[in-house]
Amino acid sequence: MQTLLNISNLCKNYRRSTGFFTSRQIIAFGPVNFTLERGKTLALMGKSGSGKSALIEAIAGITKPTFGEIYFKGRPLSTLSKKDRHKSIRMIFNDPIHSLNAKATIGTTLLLPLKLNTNLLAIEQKRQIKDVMKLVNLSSDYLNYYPNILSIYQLHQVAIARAMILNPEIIIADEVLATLDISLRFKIINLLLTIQEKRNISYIFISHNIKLARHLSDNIIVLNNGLIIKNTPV
Amino acid sequence: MPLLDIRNLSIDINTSQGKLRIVDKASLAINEGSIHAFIGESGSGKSLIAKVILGIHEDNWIVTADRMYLGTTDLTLLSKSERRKIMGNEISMIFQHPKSYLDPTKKIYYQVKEALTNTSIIERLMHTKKYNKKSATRQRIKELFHRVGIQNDVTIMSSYPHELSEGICQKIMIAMAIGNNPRILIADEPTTAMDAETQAQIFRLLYKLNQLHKMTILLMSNNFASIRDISDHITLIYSGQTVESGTYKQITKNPLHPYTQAMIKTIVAFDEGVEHKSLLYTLPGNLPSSSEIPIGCRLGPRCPIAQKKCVEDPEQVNYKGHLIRCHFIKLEQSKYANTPKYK
Amino acid sequence: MSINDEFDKKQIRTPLHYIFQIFKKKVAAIIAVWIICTFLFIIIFADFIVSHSPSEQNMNALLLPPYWLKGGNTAYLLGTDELGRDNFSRLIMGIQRTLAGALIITAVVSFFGLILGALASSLKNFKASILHHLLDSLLTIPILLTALIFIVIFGSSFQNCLYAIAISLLPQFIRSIFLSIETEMAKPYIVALKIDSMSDLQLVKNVIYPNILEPLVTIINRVFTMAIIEITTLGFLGFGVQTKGTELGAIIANNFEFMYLSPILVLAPGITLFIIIFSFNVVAEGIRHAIIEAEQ
Amino acid sequence: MLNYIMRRLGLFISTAFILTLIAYALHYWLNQSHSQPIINGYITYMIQILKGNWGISIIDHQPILAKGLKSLASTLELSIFAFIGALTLAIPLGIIAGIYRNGQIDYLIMSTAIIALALPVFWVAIMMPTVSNIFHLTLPIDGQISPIYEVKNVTGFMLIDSLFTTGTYHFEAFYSRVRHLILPSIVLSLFIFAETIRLTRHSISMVMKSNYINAAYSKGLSTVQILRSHVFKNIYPSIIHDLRSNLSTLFSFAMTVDIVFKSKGSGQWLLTSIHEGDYIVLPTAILIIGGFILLSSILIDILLMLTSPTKRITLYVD
Repeated sequence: MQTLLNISNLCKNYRRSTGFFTSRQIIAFGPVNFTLERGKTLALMGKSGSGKSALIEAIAGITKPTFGEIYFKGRPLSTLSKKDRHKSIRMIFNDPIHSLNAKATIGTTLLLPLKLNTNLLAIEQKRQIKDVMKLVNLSSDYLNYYPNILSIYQLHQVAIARAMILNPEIIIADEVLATLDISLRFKIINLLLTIQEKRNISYIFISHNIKLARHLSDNIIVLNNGLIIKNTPV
Repeated sequence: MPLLDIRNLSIDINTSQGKLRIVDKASLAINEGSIHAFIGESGSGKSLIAKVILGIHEDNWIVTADRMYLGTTDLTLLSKSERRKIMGNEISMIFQHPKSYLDPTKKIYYQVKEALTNTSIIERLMHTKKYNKKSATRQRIKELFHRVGIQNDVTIMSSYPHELSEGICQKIMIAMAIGNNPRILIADEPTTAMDAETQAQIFRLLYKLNQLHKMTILLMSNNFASIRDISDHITLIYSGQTVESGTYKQITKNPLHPYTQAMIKTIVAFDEGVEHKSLLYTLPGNLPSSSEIPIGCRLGPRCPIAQKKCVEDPEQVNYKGHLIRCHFIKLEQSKYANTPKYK
Repeated sequence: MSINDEFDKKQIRTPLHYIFQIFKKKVAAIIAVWIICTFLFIIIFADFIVSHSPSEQNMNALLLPPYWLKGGNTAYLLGTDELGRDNFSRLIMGIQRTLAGALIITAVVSFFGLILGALASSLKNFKASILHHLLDSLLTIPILLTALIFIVIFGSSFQNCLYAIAISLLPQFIRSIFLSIETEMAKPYIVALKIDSMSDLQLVKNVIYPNILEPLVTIINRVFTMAIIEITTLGFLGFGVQTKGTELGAIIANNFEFMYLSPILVLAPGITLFIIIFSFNVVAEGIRHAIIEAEQ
Repeated sequence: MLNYIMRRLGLFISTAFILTLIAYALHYWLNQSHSQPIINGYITYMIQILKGNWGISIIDHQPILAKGLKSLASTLELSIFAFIGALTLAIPLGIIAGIYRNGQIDYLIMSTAIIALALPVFWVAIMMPTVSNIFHLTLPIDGQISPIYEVKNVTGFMLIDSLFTTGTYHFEAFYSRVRHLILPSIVLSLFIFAETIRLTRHSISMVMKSNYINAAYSKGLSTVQILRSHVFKNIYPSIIHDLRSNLSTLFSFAMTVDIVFKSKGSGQWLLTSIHEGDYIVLPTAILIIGGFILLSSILIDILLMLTSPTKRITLYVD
């Protein structure tokens, strides 16, 4: 079993100005420590405002942590290039409609990460896009469509395809299932599970539903006020 | 006799692609003093039906119904403005995202006060004698807030909506809705986007209102699991067609329509614990979009027991108050037997 | 590039194509487009349209009324002014100068404004705050005052008027562009694209500008309107007048005193000006509505 | 709250500082003889400015500051008149257009607004006397006040100053001033009118779509009641905010109008100075006009913040 991600003493503070000259340190989360192994799933739980979102944003590279380090396969993430980082850790956003560029076709959206992060030939890019569409069970006819005519489930499929396109080793998902109908929710869970089995990747996701978290994950971490109060294997 | 009785309600919407039948012969009968759960996925037409009941639908909707009675009033005969009068007095509604239903620039006190226009005459006389009007209203709001479980009423009355959480806002909406003692309260997915604990609180509150004050509640939801246990009656709607309707017992113990069976199979199986990381049961396919609705039984393409006959519209069958809309119910097999079908 | 070669593309419409299809249905906007085309035609072929040189004076025909009135002459379609110059020819030449000037200003301001706006949005912290304070202070100075200052600095000529107006309109444009970029940047899909390793400048160029078409149309139309109003105002105030060429504002200023003798002298250029601004506004509104409808 | 006001004042000071830099740069460029290095020169310039020595006009040897302020007051009087006139008409029309969105009335009102926006200001200004003649209105077409009245300069605002002359002329001077203001303010109000209609209609139709308006309808309130108690409070911040950002454009137009009507406002002051080669007024004009617009924007910001609860919270957060 390989340890993919090792988070040690990770911490995030930010300043909020309280007066004209004064400001106050606010701790978003941390220090937190945990590890993630290949092919395993980690669920983050906690009340709103407990720092879950800030934590996964720091892991995904949207924000920089103030303190501590994330080790990816033993190497500190901060020494990795931006491209390598984005290639190995990808994120699925909670709102597929608003996280897709409405003016770009699905194909363009999927092509962009390949163009920006890899040196693949055009034929290889095409092949990879078709592979990933097959992986998420979406007909490649949809590549030429714009997001506005897709159904919610299809948009979720596209969002997952977009995360999988660079063959990452870790996927981070931010409350993907919160607002969905139960049957759609189950479909997406099935899709994620199938992908994990096929590609042996790891997930980190935020969940509000304890039952779902138990079903999906190997480890559940509960955060409160930015600190881990519980880290239990399922 | 049901309090709200709707039979064969159809809604057509005129669009650029022609007339689309969004809701097709939906029927709904709500008994006085009960909680009636109305379950369907988002996009199945629940909210449209609610809007039609309230009369706040758009002008380009064509609404036809065989029967649409609230008590003894025929709703179809009323004009829009008359319908508006009924709203608030006899039908109240609460929605999802309650915060957006509160004016951001006014304090809660004024907004609740506005909703309480029709204090009964006796009450008003009593209060005008004893107190001045303002404290009387305050007293009433306080009582209402306590009824919906809001503790720090004074602070909340003088707050603006953006200073409050969604859960509190929903409680305020409920307080406003029940303030005029409506005959029926319609709750349209009242807990979407709230965390589990707040959801439970809101449902408990609705249940309590029903139990203690005999409030009739029509509870609309996409989540069978969360409201199943507080409801007396359940109606399921799929893509604008009401597929099955019956008492709690009939639906949960003896589901007859394939859609209900699938729904129950999905949830109950998950509830009772499935193998870790195993695939979960769902119906194949997706809810059809409004432009590609199949003819006949709309579940047809996704139905596990579909046959040729399903391209015809099935008639609604009534079996001891258990309404099913499917060609292939095998009553003699089920007989309300003790063994539920999903096992 | 088409990723899926086997797929039949005929059913899919690009957003621009879709916007155009909606726009085509707007009658008022289409009429306005044709009016603008006519004016563009006038700009290009002005020298061939005019029957007289705009500075040619005919002492035998002073202050003639338009040809359809009594005493009018078909040689002078819109009559003559106090020096016997042909009004029609002067009007055409005036349209050419004014409109071409406004279009050039709009193009130049949009070009530099889009680049500078993109750069401004990628600035961080201290530099951004300096830029904003500079823009803030420039925005408090009315355009007319800025234009006057630049005319004093450059000297009074038509060309310098154009420079002055372009420079005075630029801060406004940058600020509006910047605000639109800012609101768009806050949307979730931008974060998603950043995770795809897109840089800020790439984002603005390839993603944000296509997504803020609607405010862009409004801003550019605003610049055009202000440009044409300022050009004619400065011309009217007597800056940038030249003996040979002519300009709508200057024509109005020249003929102002003779308004009671021959109203057409002031009416014609004024109404032309109005029609130009009005048609551009109508087209801009039409495009804006088409974009909004297309997005729904 | 205090924090916000302090921050706004900080913004005011830093922006005003940059404004003085611009004015000084222009001053430096206009003064061909440079006796001091730039920084020292700036300090000397600022000391003079703060002392109130803003220079003497080379035409009539009067202090520039006093003249500039007096002309600003005249333009302001005109603008306020135009504002009041335009807003009283435009806001109701905008509301009607917003409520009956996409109806016949809306179409009519919006066409009027677009036409009003497309009319070139100076042209309308010179056409105005003719138009008023057609309607047999005998309104004065130029100047600030009839020359037969002698009004002493007290506040700089002619309208107020003329009230001090009631001993001599009763209210005649005041009436004369009001009559002189009518035509120019009608011209100027066209722009404000069109802009306000557009803004009001936009915010009304946004607010009317919102859920809390639907909720208010379901409480059984009538449209008028809803307008009174829910709509106004929600739309006025955005309308005022947008009008605020148009202040400098508006001032441009006001200058044009007072040039055409020869009403001794800022525009005319600048134009005559430039024509006579008195360029030294330009840096002063930047400071006076720019400073005035800056100050009023900041005051409007603070006022808006004080009156609207939702704005307040968004400002707490950042």
